[in-house]
Amino acid sequence: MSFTLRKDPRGVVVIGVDGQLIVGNRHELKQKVTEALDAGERKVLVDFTNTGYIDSSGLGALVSLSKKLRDAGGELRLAGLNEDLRTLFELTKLDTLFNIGDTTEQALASF
Amino acid sequence: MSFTLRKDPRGVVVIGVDGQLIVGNRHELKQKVTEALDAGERKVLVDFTNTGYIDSSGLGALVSLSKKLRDAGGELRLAGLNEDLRTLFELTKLDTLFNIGDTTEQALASF
Amino acid sequence: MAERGIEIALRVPTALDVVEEAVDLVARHCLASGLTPRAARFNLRVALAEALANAIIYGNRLDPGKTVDVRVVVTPSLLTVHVADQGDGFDPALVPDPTIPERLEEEDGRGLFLIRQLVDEVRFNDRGNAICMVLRRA
Amino acid sequence: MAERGIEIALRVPTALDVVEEAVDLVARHCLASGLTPRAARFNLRVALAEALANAIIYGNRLDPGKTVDVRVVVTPSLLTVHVADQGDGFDPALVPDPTIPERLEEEDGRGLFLIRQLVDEVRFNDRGNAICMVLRRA
Ligand SMILES: Nc1ncnc2c1ncn2[C@@H]1O[C@H](COP(=O)(O)OP(=O)(O)O)[C@@H](O)[C@H]1O
Ligand SMILES: Nc1ncnc2c1ncn2[C@@H]1O[C@H](COP(=O)(O)OP(=O)(O)O)[C@@H](O)[C@H]1O
Repeated sequence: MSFTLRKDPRGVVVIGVDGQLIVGNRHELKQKVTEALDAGERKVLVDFTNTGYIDSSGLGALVSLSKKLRDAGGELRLAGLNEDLRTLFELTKLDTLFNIGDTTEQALASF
Repeated sequence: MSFTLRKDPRGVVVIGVDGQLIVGNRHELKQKVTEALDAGERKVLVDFTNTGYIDSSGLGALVSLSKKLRDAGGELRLAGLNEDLRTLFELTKLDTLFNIGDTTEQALASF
Repeated sequence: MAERGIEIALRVPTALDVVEEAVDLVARHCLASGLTPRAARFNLRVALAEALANAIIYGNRLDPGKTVDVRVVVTPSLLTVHVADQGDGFDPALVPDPTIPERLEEEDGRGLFLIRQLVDEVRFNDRGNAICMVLRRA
Repeated sequence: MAERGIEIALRVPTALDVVEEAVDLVARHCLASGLTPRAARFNLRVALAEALANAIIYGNRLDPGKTVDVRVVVTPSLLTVHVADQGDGFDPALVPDPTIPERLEEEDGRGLFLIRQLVDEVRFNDRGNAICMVLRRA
Protein backbone atom coordinates (compact mmCIF):
# COMPACT_ATOMS: atom_id res chain seq x y z
CA MET A 1 0.00 0.00 0.00
CA SER A 2 2.57 2.55 -1.01
CA PHE A 3 3.36 4.78 -3.93
CA THR A 4 6.63 5.10 -5.82
CA LEU A 5 7.45 8.30 -7.68
CA ARG A 6 9.92 8.91 -10.48
CA LYS A 7 10.41 11.58 -13.08
CA ASP A 8 10.70 10.23 -16.61
CA PRO A 9 13.23 12.05 -18.86
CA ARG A 10 10.30 12.83 -21.21
CA GLY A 11 8.87 15.15 -18.57
CA VAL A 12 6.27 12.87 -17.06
CA VAL A 13 5.88 12.13 -13.37
CA VAL A 14 5.26 8.40 -13.04
CA ILE A 15 3.53 7.25 -9.86
CA GLY A 16 3.47 3.49 -9.25
CA VAL A 17 0.72 2.04 -7.07
CA ASP A 18 2.11 -0.88 -5.08
CA GLY A 19 -0.67 -3.16 -3.86
CA GLN A 20 -3.91 -1.27 -3.60
CA LEU A 21 -5.58 2.06 -4.21
CA ILE A 22 -8.40 2.18 -1.71
CA VAL A 23 -10.31 4.34 0.71
CA GLY A 24 -7.49 3.89 3.24
CA ASN A 25 -4.67 5.34 1.10
CA ARG A 26 -6.27 7.45 -1.60
CA HIS A 27 -5.43 10.63 0.28
CA GLU A 28 -1.75 9.76 0.08
CA LEU A 29 -1.98 9.54 -3.71
CA LYS A 30 -3.91 12.80 -3.87
CA GLN A 31 -1.21 14.46 -1.84
CA LYS A 32 1.59 13.10 -4.04
CA VAL A 33 -0.08 14.39 -7.21
CA THR A 34 -0.95 17.74 -5.66
CA GLU A 35 2.66 18.19 -4.60
CA ALA A 36 3.83 17.44 -8.15
CA LEU A 37 1.32 19.96 -9.47
CA ASP A 38 2.54 22.58 -7.01
CA ALA A 39 6.09 21.86 -8.15
CA GLY A 40 5.06 22.75 -11.69
CA GLU A 41 4.50 19.29 -13.12
CA ARG A 42 1.66 18.90 -15.62
CA LYS A 43 1.98 15.38 -16.97
CA VAL A 44 1.28 12.57 -14.55
CA LEU A 45 1.08 8.85 -15.32
CA VAL A 46 -0.30 6.47 -12.72
CA ASP A 47 1.20 3.01 -13.21
CA PHE A 48 -0.94 0.08 -12.03
CA THR A 49 1.45 -2.69 -13.08
CA ASN A 50 1.93 -3.74 -9.45
CA THR A 51 -1.60 -3.06 -8.29
CA GLY A 52 -3.88 -5.81 -7.08
CA TYR A 53 -6.96 -3.82 -6.33
CA ILE A 54 -8.68 -0.45 -6.76
CA ASP A 55 -11.93 0.25 -4.92
CA SER A 56 -14.58 2.81 -5.77
CA SER A 57 -12.85 5.39 -3.58
CA GLY A 58 -9.66 4.82 -5.53
CA LEU A 59 -11.52 5.32 -8.80
CA GLY A 60 -12.99 8.51 -7.37
CA ALA A 61 -9.58 9.81 -6.36
CA LEU A 62 -8.33 9.31 -9.92
CA VAL A 63 -11.36 11.15 -11.31
CA SER A 64 -10.80 14.16 -9.09
CA LEU A 65 -7.05 14.24 -9.72
CA SER A 66 -7.66 14.06 -13.45
CA LYS A 67 -9.99 17.05 -13.24
CA LYS A 68 -7.50 18.96 -11.13
CA LEU A 69 -4.70 18.41 -13.63
CA ARG A 70 -6.93 19.25 -16.58
CA ASP A 71 -7.97 22.51 -14.89
CA ALA A 72 -4.27 23.36 -14.62
CA GLY A 73 -3.68 22.59 -18.29
CA GLY A 74 -2.14 19.19 -17.62
CA GLU A 75 -3.22 15.58 -17.93
CA LEU A 76 -3.42 12.43 -15.82
CA ARG A 77 -3.00 9.17 -17.70
CA LEU A 78 -3.18 5.56 -16.58
CA ALA A 79 -1.28 2.43 -17.59
CA GLY A 80 -0.63 -1.18 -16.65
CA LEU A 81 -4.19 -2.15 -15.70
CA ASN A 82 -4.81 -5.88 -15.56
CA GLU A 83 -8.04 -7.38 -16.88
CA ASP A 84 -9.89 -7.08 -13.56
CA LEU A 85 -8.90 -3.46 -13.00
CA ARG A 86 -9.76 -2.54 -16.58
CA THR A 87 -13.20 -4.07 -16.05
CA LEU A 88 -13.77 -1.68 -13.14
CA PHE A 89 -13.12 1.30 -15.43
CA GLU A 90 -15.39 -0.15 -18.11
CA LEU A 91 -18.27 -0.89 -15.73
CA THR A 92 -18.18 2.65 -14.35
CA LYS A 93 -17.64 4.14 -17.86
CA LEU A 94 -14.48 5.80 -16.59
CA ASP A 95 -12.64 4.26 -19.55
CA THR A 96 -14.25 7.10 -21.55
CA LEU A 97 -12.74 9.71 -19.23
CA PHE A 98 -9.13 8.54 -19.10
CA ASN A 99 -6.38 7.98 -21.58
CA ILE A 100 -5.40 4.40 -20.64
CA GLY A 101 -2.19 2.91 -22.01
CA ASP A 102 -1.50 -0.80 -22.11
CA THR A 103 2.01 -0.41 -20.76
CA THR A 104 3.85 2.39 -19.01
CA GLU A 105 6.28 2.57 -21.92
CA GLN A 106 3.50 2.99 -24.46
CA ALA A 107 1.78 5.62 -22.35
CA LEU A 108 5.04 7.55 -21.92
CA ALA A 109 5.90 7.41 -25.62
CA SER A 110 2.56 8.93 -26.60
CA PHE A 111 2.23 11.48 -23.78
CA MET B 1 -6.13 -39.09 -0.59
CA SER B 2 -4.93 -42.17 -2.41
CA PHE B 3 -2.34 -44.86 -1.99
CA THR B 4 0.27 -46.02 -4.45
CA LEU B 5 1.68 -49.55 -4.24
CA ARG B 6 4.89 -50.96 -5.64
CA LYS B 7 6.99 -54.01 -4.98
CA ASP B 8 10.65 -53.24 -4.39
CA PRO B 9 13.14 -55.77 -5.84
CA ARG B 10 14.41 -56.32 -2.30
CA GLY B 11 11.10 -57.97 -1.40
CA VAL B 12 9.39 -55.05 0.29
CA VAL B 13 5.92 -53.77 -0.54
CA VAL B 14 6.12 -49.96 -0.57
CA ILE B 15 2.87 -48.10 -0.02
CA GLY B 16 2.95 -44.37 -0.65
CA VAL B 17 0.42 -42.16 1.09
CA ASP B 18 -0.58 -39.30 -1.21
CA GLY B 19 -2.05 -36.40 0.74
CA GLN B 20 -3.54 -37.61 3.97
CA LEU B 21 -4.00 -40.64 6.18
CA ILE B 22 -7.15 -39.91 8.13
CA VAL B 23 -10.37 -41.35 9.48
CA GLY B 24 -11.90 -41.09 6.01
CA ASN B 25 -9.38 -43.27 4.18
CA ARG B 26 -7.62 -45.41 6.78
CA HIS B 27 -9.77 -48.40 5.85
CA GLU B 28 -8.41 -48.24 2.33
CA LEU B 29 -4.87 -48.50 3.65
CA LYS B 30 -5.82 -51.35 5.95
CA GLN B 31 -7.34 -53.19 3.01
CA LYS B 32 -4.25 -52.68 0.84
CA VAL B 33 -1.93 -54.04 3.54
CA THR B 34 -4.24 -56.94 4.36
CA GLU B 35 -4.34 -57.90 0.68
CA ALA B 36 -0.54 -57.87 0.54
CA LEU B 37 -0.44 -60.03 3.66
CA ASP B 38 -2.90 -62.49 2.12
CA ALA B 39 -0.73 -62.60 -0.99
CA GLY B 40 2.18 -63.74 1.16
CA GLU B 41 4.01 -60.45 1.65
CA ARG B 42 5.67 -59.92 5.05
CA LYS B 43 7.66 -56.71 4.65
CA VAL B 44 5.70 -53.50 4.22
CA LEU B 45 7.06 -49.96 4.13
CA VAL B 46 4.67 -47.04 4.34
CA ASP B 47 6.16 -44.01 2.59
CA PHE B 48 5.01 -40.61 3.86
CA THR B 49 7.15 -38.49 1.55
CA ASN B 50 4.04 -37.06 -0.13
CA THR B 51 1.85 -36.93 2.96
CA GLY B 52 0.60 -33.66 4.38
CA TYR B 53 -1.31 -34.94 7.33
CA ILE B 54 -1.99 -37.98 9.54
CA ASP B 55 -4.75 -37.83 12.13
CA SER B 56 -5.13 -39.95 15.26
CA SER B 57 -7.20 -42.48 13.31
CA GLY B 58 -4.41 -42.78 10.81
CA LEU B 59 -1.90 -43.34 13.61
CA GLY B 60 -4.23 -46.00 15.01
CA ALA B 61 -4.49 -47.76 11.65
CA LEU B 62 -0.69 -47.95 11.46
CA VAL B 63 -0.54 -49.39 15.00
CA SER B 64 -3.05 -52.11 14.20
CA LEU B 65 -1.44 -52.96 10.86
CA SER B 66 1.95 -53.18 12.54
CA LYS B 67 0.58 -55.64 15.08
CA LYS B 68 -1.09 -57.67 12.35
CA LEU B 69 2.13 -57.98 10.38
CA ARG B 70 4.17 -58.81 13.47
CA ASP B 71 1.68 -61.55 14.39
CA ALA B 72 2.28 -63.02 10.92
CA GLY B 73 6.05 -62.88 11.36
CA GLY B 74 6.45 -59.74 9.25
CA GLU B 75 7.11 -56.06 9.87
CA LEU B 76 5.65 -52.70 9.03
CA ARG B 77 8.12 -49.86 8.75
CA LEU B 78 7.69 -46.15 8.09
CA ALA B 79 9.73 -43.58 6.17
CA GLY B 80 9.68 -40.05 4.80
CA LEU B 81 7.99 -38.35 7.74
CA ASN B 82 8.37 -34.58 7.78
CA GLU B 83 9.00 -32.72 11.02
CA ASP B 84 5.30 -32.21 11.82
CA LEU B 85 4.39 -35.85 11.21
CA ARG B 86 7.35 -37.06 13.22
CA THR B 87 6.20 -34.88 16.10
CA LEU B 88 2.86 -36.72 16.09
CA PHE B 89 4.67 -40.04 16.57
CA GLU B 90 6.83 -38.58 19.31
CA LEU B 91 3.95 -37.01 21.22
CA THR B 92 2.01 -40.29 21.20
CA LYS B 93 5.19 -42.31 21.94
CA LEU B 94 4.56 -44.33 18.80
CA ASP B 95 8.13 -43.56 17.75
CA THR B 96 9.08 -46.29 20.23
CA LEU B 97 6.82 -48.80 18.47
CA PHE B 98 7.90 -48.31 14.87
CA ASN B 99 11.10 -48.59 12.93
CA ILE B 100 11.13 -45.17 11.24
CA GLY B 101 13.57 -44.49 8.41
CA ASP B 102 14.52 -41.01 7.30
CA THR B 103 14.14 -41.85 3.63
CA THR B 104 12.49 -44.69 1.76
CA GLU B 105 15.87 -45.70 0.35
CA GLN B 106 17.42 -45.93 3.78
CA ALA B 107 14.48 -47.89 5.14
CA LEU B 108 14.61 -50.31 2.19
CA ALA B 109 18.35 -50.83 2.46
CA SER B 110 18.10 -51.84 6.11
CA PHE B 111 14.86 -53.85 5.91
CA MET C 1 -18.13 -29.96 -3.45
CA ALA C 2 -20.52 -30.82 -0.66
CA GLU C 3 -24.09 -29.89 -1.54
CA ARG C 4 -24.56 -28.76 1.99
CA GLY C 5 -21.56 -26.59 2.66
CA ILE C 6 -20.03 -24.92 5.64
CA GLU C 7 -21.86 -21.75 6.64
CA ILE C 8 -19.57 -19.00 7.88
CA ALA C 9 -20.24 -15.87 9.88
CA LEU C 10 -17.77 -13.08 10.62
CA ARG C 11 -18.05 -10.36 13.20
CA VAL C 12 -15.90 -7.59 11.78
CA PRO C 13 -14.71 -4.65 13.90
CA THR C 14 -15.52 -1.18 12.60
CA ALA C 15 -12.06 -0.58 11.15
CA LEU C 16 -11.11 -0.17 7.50
CA ASP C 17 -7.84 -2.03 7.96
CA VAL C 18 -9.57 -5.38 8.52
CA VAL C 19 -11.62 -5.20 5.32
CA GLU C 20 -8.94 -6.95 3.29
CA GLU C 21 -8.60 -9.85 5.72
CA ALA C 22 -12.36 -10.31 5.88
CA VAL C 23 -12.64 -10.25 2.09
CA ASP C 24 -9.77 -12.75 1.79
CA LEU C 25 -11.41 -15.14 4.19
CA VAL C 26 -14.80 -15.02 2.49
CA ALA C 27 -13.33 -15.21 -1.02
CA ARG C 28 -11.36 -18.34 -0.17
CA HIS C 29 -14.40 -19.93 1.39
CA CYS C 30 -16.54 -19.11 -1.66
CA LEU C 31 -13.90 -20.53 -3.99
CA ALA C 32 -13.83 -23.73 -1.95
CA SER C 33 -17.64 -23.75 -2.08
CA GLY C 34 -17.79 -23.80 -5.85
CA LEU C 35 -17.77 -20.19 -6.96
CA THR C 36 -15.78 -19.78 -10.19
CA PRO C 37 -12.21 -18.53 -9.67
CA ARG C 38 -12.89 -15.31 -11.59
CA ALA C 39 -16.06 -14.58 -9.60
CA ALA C 40 -14.32 -15.36 -6.30
CA ARG C 41 -11.26 -13.30 -7.19
CA PHE C 42 -13.05 -10.38 -8.78
CA ASN C 43 -16.86 -10.09 -8.54
CA LEU C 44 -17.18 -11.24 -4.94
CA ARG C 45 -14.06 -9.45 -3.70
CA VAL C 46 -14.99 -6.09 -5.16
CA ALA C 47 -18.65 -6.31 -4.11
CA LEU C 48 -17.84 -7.41 -0.56
CA ALA C 49 -15.09 -4.81 -0.11
CA GLU C 50 -17.51 -2.06 -1.20
CA ALA C 51 -20.29 -3.35 1.05
CA LEU C 52 -17.93 -3.57 4.03
CA ALA C 53 -16.51 -0.10 3.45
CA ASN C 54 -20.04 1.34 3.30
CA ALA C 55 -21.08 -0.56 6.44
CA ILE C 56 -18.02 0.73 8.32
CA ILE C 57 -18.08 4.32 7.06
CA TYR C 58 -21.76 5.20 6.49
CA GLY C 59 -23.46 2.50 8.58
CA ASN C 60 -21.38 2.37 11.74
CA ARG C 61 -19.86 5.85 11.12
CA LEU C 62 -16.46 4.47 12.20
CA ASP C 63 -17.76 3.92 15.75
CA PRO C 64 -15.37 1.31 17.23
CA GLY C 65 -18.11 0.21 19.63
CA LYS C 66 -20.07 -1.22 16.71
CA THR C 67 -19.42 -4.25 14.53
CA VAL C 68 -20.38 -5.49 11.08
CA ASP C 69 -21.83 -8.97 10.68
CA VAL C 70 -21.04 -10.95 7.56
CA ARG C 71 -22.73 -14.25 6.82
CA VAL C 72 -22.17 -16.54 3.85
CA VAL C 73 -24.77 -19.17 2.99
CA VAL C 74 -24.07 -21.79 0.34
CA THR C 75 -26.87 -23.71 -1.36
CA PRO C 76 -26.48 -26.09 -4.31
CA SER C 77 -27.02 -23.30 -6.83
CA LEU C 78 -26.32 -20.04 -5.00
CA LEU C 79 -23.93 -18.23 -2.73
CA THR C 80 -25.47 -15.54 -0.57
CA VAL C 81 -23.38 -12.98 1.30
CA HIS C 82 -25.12 -10.87 3.95
CA VAL C 83 -23.48 -7.73 5.34
CA ALA C 84 -25.27 -6.01 8.22
CA ASP C 85 -24.14 -2.90 10.06
CA GLN C 86 -25.49 -1.29 13.23
CA GLY C 87 -26.37 2.04 11.63
CA ASP C 88 -29.66 3.72 10.76
CA GLY C 89 -29.77 2.38 7.23
CA PHE C 90 -30.52 4.31 4.03
CA ASP C 91 -32.75 4.19 1.01
CA PRO C 92 -30.77 2.62 -1.85
CA ALA C 93 -33.40 3.76 -4.35
CA LEU C 94 -32.23 7.34 -3.79
CA VAL C 95 -28.64 6.62 -4.85
CA PRO C 96 -28.20 8.00 -8.39
CA ASP C 97 -26.55 6.26 -11.37
CA PRO C 98 -22.89 7.37 -11.35
CA THR C 99 -22.39 6.65 -15.06
CA ILE C 100 -24.68 9.32 -16.51
CA PRO C 101 -22.63 12.10 -18.16
CA GLU C 102 -23.50 14.73 -15.50
CA ARG C 103 -22.21 12.49 -12.74
CA LEU C 104 -19.24 10.86 -14.45
CA GLU C 105 -16.77 13.31 -12.92
CA GLU C 106 -18.13 13.06 -9.37
CA GLU C 107 -15.58 11.77 -6.91
CA ASP C 108 -17.90 9.45 -4.98
CA GLY C 109 -20.95 7.29 -5.48
CA ARG C 110 -19.69 4.26 -7.43
CA GLY C 111 -19.73 1.63 -4.66
CA LEU C 112 -23.30 0.46 -4.80
CA PHE C 113 -23.31 0.68 -8.57
CA LEU C 114 -20.30 -1.65 -8.79
CA ILE C 115 -21.94 -4.09 -6.39
CA ARG C 116 -25.05 -4.22 -8.58
CA GLN C 117 -22.95 -4.76 -11.70
CA LEU C 118 -20.86 -7.55 -10.20
CA VAL C 119 -23.32 -9.80 -8.40
CA ASP C 120 -26.40 -11.56 -9.73
CA GLU C 121 -28.86 -10.08 -7.26
CA VAL C 122 -28.84 -7.40 -4.57
CA ARG C 123 -31.42 -7.06 -1.81
CA PHE C 124 -31.67 -4.81 1.24
CA ASN C 125 -33.63 -5.17 4.44
CA ASP C 126 -36.38 -2.60 5.07
CA ARG C 127 -34.28 -0.48 7.37
CA GLY C 128 -31.48 -0.40 4.83
CA ASN C 129 -28.67 -1.42 7.17
CA ALA C 130 -28.25 -4.92 5.74
CA ILE C 131 -27.36 -5.82 2.17
CA CYS C 132 -27.65 -9.29 0.71
CA MET C 133 -25.63 -10.17 -2.37
CA VAL C 134 -26.40 -13.30 -4.35
CA LEU C 135 -23.95 -15.01 -6.70
CA ARG C 136 -24.64 -18.05 -8.82
CA ARG C 137 -22.26 -20.96 -8.28
CA ALA C 138 -20.20 -22.46 -11.07
CA MET D 1 -2.37 -7.11 13.39
CA ALA D 2 -5.47 -5.44 14.76
CA GLU D 3 -5.78 -5.83 18.52
CA ARG D 4 -9.44 -6.35 18.06
CA GLY D 5 -9.67 -8.94 15.33
CA ILE D 6 -12.37 -10.44 13.20
CA GLU D 7 -14.38 -13.05 15.06
CA ILE D 8 -15.42 -15.97 12.89
CA ALA D 9 -18.06 -18.62 13.35
CA LEU D 10 -18.59 -21.68 11.17
CA ARG D 11 -21.62 -23.94 11.02
CA VAL D 12 -20.19 -27.21 9.80
CA PRO D 13 -22.41 -30.01 8.44
CA THR D 14 -22.02 -33.43 10.06
CA ALA D 15 -19.81 -34.84 7.32
CA LEU D 16 -16.18 -35.90 7.58
CA ASP D 17 -15.37 -34.62 4.09
CA VAL D 18 -15.78 -30.98 5.11
CA VAL D 19 -13.35 -31.21 8.03
CA GLU D 20 -10.38 -30.26 5.86
CA GLU D 21 -12.06 -27.18 4.42
CA ALA D 22 -13.15 -26.02 7.87
CA VAL D 23 -9.65 -26.54 9.27
CA ASP D 24 -8.12 -24.68 6.31
CA LEU D 25 -10.39 -21.73 6.83
CA VAL D 26 -9.75 -21.46 10.55
CA ALA D 27 -5.99 -22.00 10.18
CA ARG D 28 -5.69 -19.20 7.64
CA HIS D 29 -7.71 -16.89 9.83
CA CYS D 30 -5.57 -17.70 12.87
CA LEU D 31 -2.38 -17.13 10.89
CA ALA D 32 -3.72 -13.76 9.77
CA SER D 33 -4.63 -13.04 13.40
CA GLY D 34 -1.09 -13.47 14.67
CA LEU D 35 -0.71 -17.14 15.49
CA THR D 36 2.81 -18.33 14.63
CA PRO D 37 3.07 -20.14 11.27
CA ARG D 38 4.12 -23.41 12.91
CA ALA D 39 1.24 -23.27 15.43
CA ALA D 40 -1.27 -22.39 12.68
CA ARG D 41 0.03 -25.07 10.34
CA PHE D 42 0.52 -27.79 12.90
CA ASN D 43 -0.80 -27.35 16.47
CA LEU D 44 -4.07 -25.70 15.54
CA ARG D 45 -4.71 -27.84 12.46
CA VAL D 46 -4.20 -31.14 14.25
CA ALA D 47 -6.16 -30.11 17.35
CA LEU D 48 -9.09 -28.71 15.38
CA ALA D 49 -9.23 -31.69 13.00
CA GLU D 50 -9.38 -34.05 15.99
CA ALA D 51 -12.03 -31.99 17.76
CA LEU D 52 -14.15 -31.82 14.60
CA ALA D 53 -13.85 -35.55 13.91
CA ASN D 54 -14.93 -36.29 17.49
CA ALA D 55 -17.85 -33.86 17.26
CA ILE D 56 -19.01 -35.40 13.99
CA ILE D 57 -18.50 -39.07 14.90
CA TYR D 58 -19.12 -39.32 18.66
CA GLY D 59 -21.06 -36.11 19.28
CA ASN D 60 -23.47 -35.93 16.34
CA ARG D 61 -23.09 -39.66 15.56
CA LEU D 62 -22.93 -38.82 11.84
CA ASP D 63 -26.53 -37.56 11.92
CA PRO D 64 -26.82 -35.26 8.86
CA GLY D 65 -29.64 -33.38 10.59
CA LYS D 66 -27.15 -32.01 13.11
CA THR D 67 -24.36 -29.47 12.75
CA VAL D 68 -21.14 -28.56 14.53
CA ASP D 69 -20.53 -24.96 15.55
CA VAL D 70 -17.00 -23.59 15.47
CA ARG D 71 -16.16 -20.16 16.83
CA VAL D 72 -12.79 -18.43 16.90
CA VAL D 73 -12.21 -15.51 19.24
CA VAL D 74 -9.03 -13.45 19.03
CA THR D 75 -7.85 -11.29 21.92
CA PRO D 76 -4.51 -9.44 22.12
CA SER D 77 -2.79 -12.40 23.76
CA LEU D 78 -4.92 -15.46 22.98
CA LEU D 79 -6.75 -17.35 20.28
CA THR D 80 -9.70 -19.39 21.47
CA VAL D 81 -11.35 -22.02 19.29
CA HIS D 82 -14.71 -23.39 20.41
CA VAL D 83 -16.16 -26.57 18.88
CA ALA D 84 -19.68 -27.53 19.93
CA ASP D 85 -21.68 -30.53 18.73
CA GLN D 86 -25.34 -31.42 19.27
CA GLY D 87 -24.67 -34.70 21.04
CA ASP D 88 -25.06 -35.85 24.63
CA GLY D 89 -21.52 -35.01 25.63
CA PHE D 90 -19.05 -37.18 27.54
CA ASP D 91 -16.79 -37.05 30.55
CA PRO D 92 -13.27 -36.26 29.32
CA ALA D 93 -11.82 -37.23 32.71
CA LEU D 94 -12.69 -40.86 31.92
CA VAL D 95 -10.56 -40.95 28.76
CA PRO D 96 -7.35 -42.86 29.60
CA ASP D 97 -3.76 -41.86 28.69
CA PRO D 98 -2.96 -43.62 25.39
CA THR D 99 0.80 -43.50 25.94
CA ILE D 100 1.06 -45.88 28.90
CA PRO D 101 2.67 -49.19 27.84
CA GLU D 102 -0.54 -51.23 28.20
CA ARG D 103 -2.41 -48.91 25.85
CA LEU D 104 0.32 -48.10 23.34
CA GLU D 105 -0.89 -50.72 20.88
CA GLU D 106 -4.56 -49.75 21.07
CA GLU D 107 -5.97 -48.62 17.75
CA ASP D 108 -8.01 -45.69 19.06
CA GLY D 109 -7.98 -43.10 21.80
CA ARG D 110 -5.24 -40.66 20.77
CA GLY D 111 -7.39 -37.72 19.63
CA LEU D 112 -8.02 -35.92 22.88
CA PHE D 113 -4.48 -36.65 24.04
CA LEU D 114 -3.05 -34.96 20.95
CA ILE D 115 -5.32 -31.95 21.45
CA ARG D 116 -4.07 -31.56 25.03
CA GLN D 117 -0.46 -31.84 23.90
CA LEU D 118 -0.81 -29.31 21.09
CA VAL D 119 -2.77 -26.42 22.57
CA ASP D 120 -2.02 -24.33 25.64
CA GLU D 121 -5.29 -24.97 27.42
CA VAL D 122 -8.33 -27.24 26.97
CA ARG D 123 -11.70 -26.71 28.60
CA PHE D 124 -15.07 -28.46 28.22
CA ASN D 125 -18.56 -27.32 29.08
CA ASP D 126 -20.37 -29.25 31.83
CA ARG D 127 -22.37 -31.38 29.43
CA GLY D 128 -19.21 -32.32 27.58
CA ASN D 129 -20.45 -31.52 24.07
CA ALA D 130 -18.35 -28.38 23.64
CA ILE D 131 -14.58 -28.15 23.75
CA CYS D 132 -12.65 -24.91 23.99
CA MET D 133 -9.01 -24.85 22.90
CA VAL D 134 -6.79 -21.91 23.79
CA LEU D 135 -3.58 -21.02 21.95
CA ARG D 136 -1.21 -18.21 22.82
CA ARG D 137 -0.54 -15.75 20.02
CA ALA D 138 2.94 -15.06 18.70
N1 LIG E 1 -24.51 0.73 4.93
C1 LIG E 1 -24.91 2.00 4.68
N2 LIG E 1 -25.50 2.74 5.64
C2 LIG E 1 -25.91 4.01 5.39
N3 LIG E 1 -25.77 4.63 4.20
C3 LIG E 1 -25.20 3.94 3.19
C4 LIG E 1 -24.74 2.62 3.37
N4 LIG E 1 -24.23 2.20 2.19
C5 LIG E 1 -24.34 3.22 1.34
N5 LIG E 1 -24.94 4.29 1.92
C6 LIG E 1 -25.27 5.59 1.30
O1 LIG E 1 -25.28 5.44 -0.10
C7 LIG E 1 -24.41 6.37 -0.72
C8 LIG E 1 -23.78 5.76 -1.96
O2 LIG E 1 -22.88 4.75 -1.61
P1 LIG E 1 -21.87 4.19 -2.66
O3 LIG E 1 -22.57 3.95 -3.94
O4 LIG E 1 -21.18 3.02 -2.07
O5 LIG E 1 -20.85 5.36 -2.94
P2 LIG E 1 -19.82 6.10 -1.99
O6 LIG E 1 -19.45 5.13 -0.91
O7 LIG E 1 -18.69 6.44 -2.87
O8 LIG E 1 -20.54 7.29 -1.47
C9 LIG E 1 -23.41 6.75 0.35
O9 LIG E 1 -22.88 8.02 0.13
C10 LIG E 1 -24.26 6.68 1.60
O10 LIG E 1 -24.95 7.85 1.78
N1 LIG F 1 -17.61 -34.69 21.12
C1 LIG F 1 -17.69 -35.87 21.76
N2 LIG F 1 -18.90 -36.36 22.12
C2 LIG F 1 -19.01 -37.54 22.75
N3 LIG F 1 -17.96 -38.33 23.07
C3 LIG F 1 -16.72 -37.91 22.73
C4 LIG F 1 -16.52 -36.66 22.07
N4 LIG F 1 -15.19 -36.52 21.88
C5 LIG F 1 -14.60 -37.62 22.39
N5 LIG F 1 -15.51 -38.46 22.91
C6 LIG F 1 -15.24 -39.74 23.60
O1 LIG F 1 -13.90 -39.76 24.01
C7 LIG F 1 -13.24 -40.91 23.50
C8 LIG F 1 -11.80 -40.62 23.20
O2 LIG F 1 -11.70 -39.75 22.11
P1 LIG F 1 -10.32 -39.55 21.40
O3 LIG F 1 -9.28 -39.35 22.41
O4 LIG F 1 -10.49 -38.45 20.40
O5 LIG F 1 -9.98 -40.90 20.68
P2 LIG F 1 -10.75 -41.68 19.50
O6 LIG F 1 -11.49 -40.67 18.72
O7 LIG F 1 -9.67 -42.33 18.76
O8 LIG F 1 -11.65 -42.66 20.20
C9 LIG F 1 -14.04 -41.33 22.29
O9 LIG F 1 -13.93 -42.70 22.03
C10 LIG F 1 -15.44 -40.94 22.70
O10 LIG F 1 -16.03 -41.95 23.47
